[in-house]
Amino acid sequence: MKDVRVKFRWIVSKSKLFMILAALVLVYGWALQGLKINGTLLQKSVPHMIDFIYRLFPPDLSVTDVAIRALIETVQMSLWGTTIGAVLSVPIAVLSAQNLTPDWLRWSATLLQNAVRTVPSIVLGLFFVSATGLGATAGTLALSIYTIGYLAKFYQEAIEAVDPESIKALQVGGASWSQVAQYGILPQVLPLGLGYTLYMFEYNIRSASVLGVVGAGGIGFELVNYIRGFEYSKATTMMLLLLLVVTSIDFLSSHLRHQLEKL
Amino acid sequence: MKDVRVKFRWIVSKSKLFMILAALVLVYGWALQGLKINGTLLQKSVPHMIDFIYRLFPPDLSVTDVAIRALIETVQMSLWGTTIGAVLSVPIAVLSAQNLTPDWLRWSATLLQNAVRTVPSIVLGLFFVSATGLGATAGTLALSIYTIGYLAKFYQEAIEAVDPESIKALQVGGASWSQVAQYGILPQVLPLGLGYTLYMFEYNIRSASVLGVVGAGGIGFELVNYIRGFEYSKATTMMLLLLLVVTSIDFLSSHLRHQLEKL
Amino acid sequence: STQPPTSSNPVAATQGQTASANSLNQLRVVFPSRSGATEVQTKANAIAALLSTELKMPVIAVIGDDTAAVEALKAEQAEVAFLSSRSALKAEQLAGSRLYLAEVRPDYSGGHTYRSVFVVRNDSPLQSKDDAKQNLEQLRGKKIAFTSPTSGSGFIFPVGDLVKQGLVENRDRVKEFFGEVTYGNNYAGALQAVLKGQAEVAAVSEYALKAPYITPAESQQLRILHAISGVPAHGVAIDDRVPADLRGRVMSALQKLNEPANNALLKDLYNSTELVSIDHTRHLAPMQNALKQAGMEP
Amino acid sequence: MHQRSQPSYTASVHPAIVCVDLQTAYLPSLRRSALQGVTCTIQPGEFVAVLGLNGAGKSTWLQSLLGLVPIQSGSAHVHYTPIQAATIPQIRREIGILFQGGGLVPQLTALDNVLCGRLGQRSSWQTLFGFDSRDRAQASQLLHQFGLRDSAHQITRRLSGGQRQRVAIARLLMQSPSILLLDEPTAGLDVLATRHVMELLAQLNHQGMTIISVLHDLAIAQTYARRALIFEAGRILYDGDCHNLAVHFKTAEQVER
Amino acid sequence: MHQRSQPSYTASVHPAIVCVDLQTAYLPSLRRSALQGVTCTIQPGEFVAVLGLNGAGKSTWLQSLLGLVPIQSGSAHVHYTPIQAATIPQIRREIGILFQGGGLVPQLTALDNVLCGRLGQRSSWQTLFGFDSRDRAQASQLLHQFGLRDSAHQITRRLSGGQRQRVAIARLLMQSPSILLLDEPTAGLDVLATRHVMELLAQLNHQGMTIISVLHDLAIAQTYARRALIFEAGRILYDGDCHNLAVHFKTAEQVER
Ligand SMILES: Nc1ncnc2c1ncn2[C@@H]1O[C@H](COP(=O)(O)OP(=O)(O)OP(=O)(O)O)[C@@H](O)[C@H]1O
Ligand SMILES: Nc1ncnc2c1ncn2[C@@H]1O[C@H](COP(=O)(O)OP(=O)(O)OP(=O)(O)O)[C@@H](O)[C@H]1O
Ligand SMILES: [Mg+2]
Ligand SMILES: [Mg+2]
Repeated sequence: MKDVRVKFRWIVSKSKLFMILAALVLVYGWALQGLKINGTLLQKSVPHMIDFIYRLFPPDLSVTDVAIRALIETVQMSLWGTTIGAVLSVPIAVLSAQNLTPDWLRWSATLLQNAVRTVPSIVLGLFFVSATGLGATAGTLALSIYTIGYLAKFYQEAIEAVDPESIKALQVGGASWSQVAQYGILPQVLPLGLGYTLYMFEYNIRSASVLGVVGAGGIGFELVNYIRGFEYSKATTMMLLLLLVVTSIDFLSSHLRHQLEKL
Repeated sequence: MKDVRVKFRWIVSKSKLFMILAALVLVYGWALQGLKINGTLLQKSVPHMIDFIYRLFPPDLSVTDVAIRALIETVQMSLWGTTIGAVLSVPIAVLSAQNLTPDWLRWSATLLQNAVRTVPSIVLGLFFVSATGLGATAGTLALSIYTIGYLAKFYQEAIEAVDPESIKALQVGGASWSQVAQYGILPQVLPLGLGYTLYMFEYNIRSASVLGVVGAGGIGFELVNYIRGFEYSKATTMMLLLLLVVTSIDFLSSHLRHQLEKL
Repeated sequence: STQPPTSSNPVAATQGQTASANSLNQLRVVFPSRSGATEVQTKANAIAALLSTELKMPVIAVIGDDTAAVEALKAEQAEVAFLSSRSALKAEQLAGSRLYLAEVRPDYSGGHTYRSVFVVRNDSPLQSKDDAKQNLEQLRGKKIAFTSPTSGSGFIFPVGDLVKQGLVENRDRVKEFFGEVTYGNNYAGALQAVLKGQAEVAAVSEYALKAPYITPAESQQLRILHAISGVPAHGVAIDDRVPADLRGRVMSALQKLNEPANNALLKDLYNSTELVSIDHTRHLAPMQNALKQAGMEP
Repeated sequence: MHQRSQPSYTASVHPAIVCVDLQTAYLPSLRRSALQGVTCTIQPGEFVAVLGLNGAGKSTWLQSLLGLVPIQSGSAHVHYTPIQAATIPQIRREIGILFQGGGLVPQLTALDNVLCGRLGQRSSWQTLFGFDSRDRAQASQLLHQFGLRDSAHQITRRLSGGQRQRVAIARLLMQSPSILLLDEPTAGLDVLATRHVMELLAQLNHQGMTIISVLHDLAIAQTYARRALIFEAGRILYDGDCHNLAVHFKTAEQVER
Repeated sequence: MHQRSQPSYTASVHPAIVCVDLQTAYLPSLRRSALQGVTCTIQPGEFVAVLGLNGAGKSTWLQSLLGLVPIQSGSAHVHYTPIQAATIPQIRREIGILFQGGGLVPQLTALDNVLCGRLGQRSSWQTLFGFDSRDRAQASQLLHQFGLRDSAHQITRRLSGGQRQRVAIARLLMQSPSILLLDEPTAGLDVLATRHVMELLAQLNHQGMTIISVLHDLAIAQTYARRALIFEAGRILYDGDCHNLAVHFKTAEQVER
């Protein structure tokens, strides 16, 4: 009797697995035929690919000063944009977190998040141009809203990963909602949240699409323009500088989090 | 004696805090003067901002079928691009994780990650255009590399957040490196990793910058072009459709993770 | 929007009056970051400096893309803008700005107008026919590479022509006529697609058939299948908040760029050699017409 | 030894806890509910040991008294207040619970964790910039009593298992509740600490606090508690004094196997 | 009862473990090292109880024997193999350890967690698609012995504290090591399970396995172990037989306070 039941459950679970697999194959197949991939083309294009990379080198170091000036500009915008965005993201993330907020409120916060993510950077840029005109101010504001689309989501993930036992203990001890957030969640979320924020800072430094629209310049924008202007070796200089920045921020981030955890 | 020491430590920690605060104020101030913000401007521009939003409505529903066709195209590219990217991200993430990989190897994996993140989407796009020509194939390949820049980082974060006790227990039990990954890390990382992957799928569906470069079209590209062509109300239709997609994927993601955790 | 061009919306109109009443104490000129233009800010600053000395007032150069330039004019955040003809029409409609100068380039066949061309490989089976309709009819089911959906010569005019010949309903239905539609992202991209055999035909502007877009050797492999003339060149738009006298001074200051001493500034920036004064309505009429045919707003 | 700020809880005339046929939701994995009919009355000032095999439902019962596990049928009252969604905040102010495992915030210091016990009595504004010096002094003193003075500024994650358990108990005492629920308070504690904690509980009980503690060690239960509840598969198998617990437990074992 | 696949460990003639003046790194928070000079020799087949107050360094000592805590000075040998970076993989094959807290993978089922004990004996290829049926049968049988048959397919996170502890012990036994280190194996276990686990350990010891277990309950230590080590502030205060442990412990307490 028991064995039959176990066997039956086994069959059900296996056939469910099979159906999921079959569905996956179908979906991927459907997507593949939509791509109309031409296999033969790939082979004879290897020289083209090599040539493309070849044309990126050597970097034209004469534009190093342009690159550094553009970088400083972007760092300034990114610093403020990321900070404002991060501050605005916190309440949205808290209101979207499954382990903190009742469902009805959560849905509206999630919808807000999705809406922000849906608006493309060009629309954000244009909106702030109509507010403050072309330039760094519009760029900073557009970055800060753009940032919300990411950080609210990431903060939410971090909050949802918090140890539920410790939260339960505080709640049962009569702590208010904001006290639980301050004393229970913040210390646990801080290292991961800091990592995400620095990641976003770095992302915003690289971002060309937001800043390019509003003419706020910056290193990403110059980089894209060099590529568009067929000046590949100048673009390579920009990329090398960016790699340096990305790596430093990455290093800083892991160092800071290490410090936080050792505290 | 003891009290003096405690007091001293208190003073040191306070003055350290003060110095950090002062440094922060300086850095933000420096960034602010670089932005050259004009405060008075913002007030009288409210009507312009309202007008901008006003011009987005009502959505021009006549292009719904165009939007849906563009969406399907992008879903196909995003499905393959995200999948390939996710598969390639796993080893890079594992090799970058602090709790798994010795330092010397970790640095090279992290550098690879940073390099991929540094290359802007336009360069990726042009590279794959030189490989496979304009169109969906180049778009898919460019997406998959672009995806690595994100997912490798996010997977790495998830891996680093795994309960160290359980990993230690397996290691001490003599499990090999890959066995620890399969039996210790994968089950713990799966829900978060799935969430990130679906997030990236959604991001790729929205992405205009990668696909636009290679002429692969897609909904993000159409959207940006409607904006560039001043056809705001058509763009709004696209955004509404995108909001629907983003929300569905978000919903699917949280549902799937719930299932996984209940398993 | 069905509003008549010059009076955009009431808010902008009233604000325009108050602003012009206050008389302008600075001039903000938008230089859009056109494809191929690098270090725009530096070059634009040089032009702004020239204008400032000519006009004896502060002139600020700001960068942004074409759409943003129009939004800035509309939001009274800019007074002058270098614009493409498409954007110039929109700027008139939204902000009441009008195009007063057009850019001339030596490789424009019509001076301040140029041709939009359909290009095929030399060995293509497609042959030029005398009748425009027959000529375009052969493209049914073919793979085409347009430049970008916002390009005048690389999309709007070609599509307008296709609509005029009754082959295509409007710009959103182009895909139903062709076998496959891709966008090269710029002239070079579209031409490369034809050169590499990934597309059978490309729609670009006439001057794209030489360096820096393609090499002379590549140019040898291509021929023009069909051409549409009269694509209006880009130009300089000035907002209606700028009083007529100041506008006149701005125009003559800008035309100082035509002088040999300053000409390099202009050429460096957008590759054009001269700014000629034109009539807004007449210059942009072909674009207006093509847009209407393509089914794009206004 | 431990200064109580609200010594009013002895005055209550209602039973501290009354459960009538308490049942929780069906669990497919168990093929029964975790609690399937718990009935008992606990008077204020009692010291009750809750015994039973692993999985008998002891933790579930304690949690259900705080509204952490939904009640399927039956009823439970705390000081004559029924346990319902609306009354849970009020009930939580009267009951303190020590979770199995402690439920500490691993990134906070021992002192901060103990201070968190005060959150319920302070408004969000009062604690926005930390706790006042009276609270801090009291928390320090509690840690001192538990032999943790030197570890007060250590991150909790760094403490040894037994140290963590003592921090959790100290936090609980900061709440000054009138009913204390403890889930295996001596797990991981050394002999000395065990005796210390149990004597502390006895003293609090002597001052009138109602104490209900899950224990696994029968000897300890017999020494400190006056009444024992033996759980078995979600029901109370024995409810009575603490004499001959081993005998009663034997019958529980027989039922089980 | 438990089929051993490698019964060769009785043949060893070397001492199982030798520590000479073992010291770990200085901890600023303690203002001393966690271990400050541990010297002892344990012969194969011994059953040693490790006792001591919380924070005495018991867990640290066990972990140092597996290379989990770096050794600052002094030396430690397992079967005459010195503990060094190069020899750690070999040593880990001979020693099994039960961590305080268990160290289970919370998202895996009880059965899968137990099977993870076999990973060390199977190559990565062999376990890529799961375990073979012999391993699965043996794991099921272990769970059955521990009264967890019905919970075998439950996610470990869902189990009660005592059930989890038993899963962790079952996983340890799947490793079939020749030396077993256990950190509070009976924490959170009920009377029955405690007796069950201790008798199992006694039986394994009887078959020749070396067993070193941290315990807090002196009575249990006296019943099952033949030798006791009492730790105090990172040193061994008493090393001898298990008679009169309470007396020896008293002296430890006096040293402490
Ligand atoms: N969320 C849950 N989902 C499924 N089963 C659960 C859940 N919570 C508890 N159980 C089951 O309910 C039963 C009672 O659990 P409970 O934790 O109350 O036992 P306990 O008496 O405290 O045991 P222990 O002494 O081991 O702590 C156990 O069999 C447990 O597996
Ligand atoms: N990573 C660490 N950082 C700082 N201190 C530590 C660390 N690990 C252990 N300690 C300290 O070392 C001392 C010994 O810890 P250990 O865990 O060995 O004690 P124990 O004897 O096992 O205690 P218990 O019975 O409570 O488990 C404790 O005071 C602990 O706070
Ligand atoms: Mg329990
Ligand atoms: Mg320990």
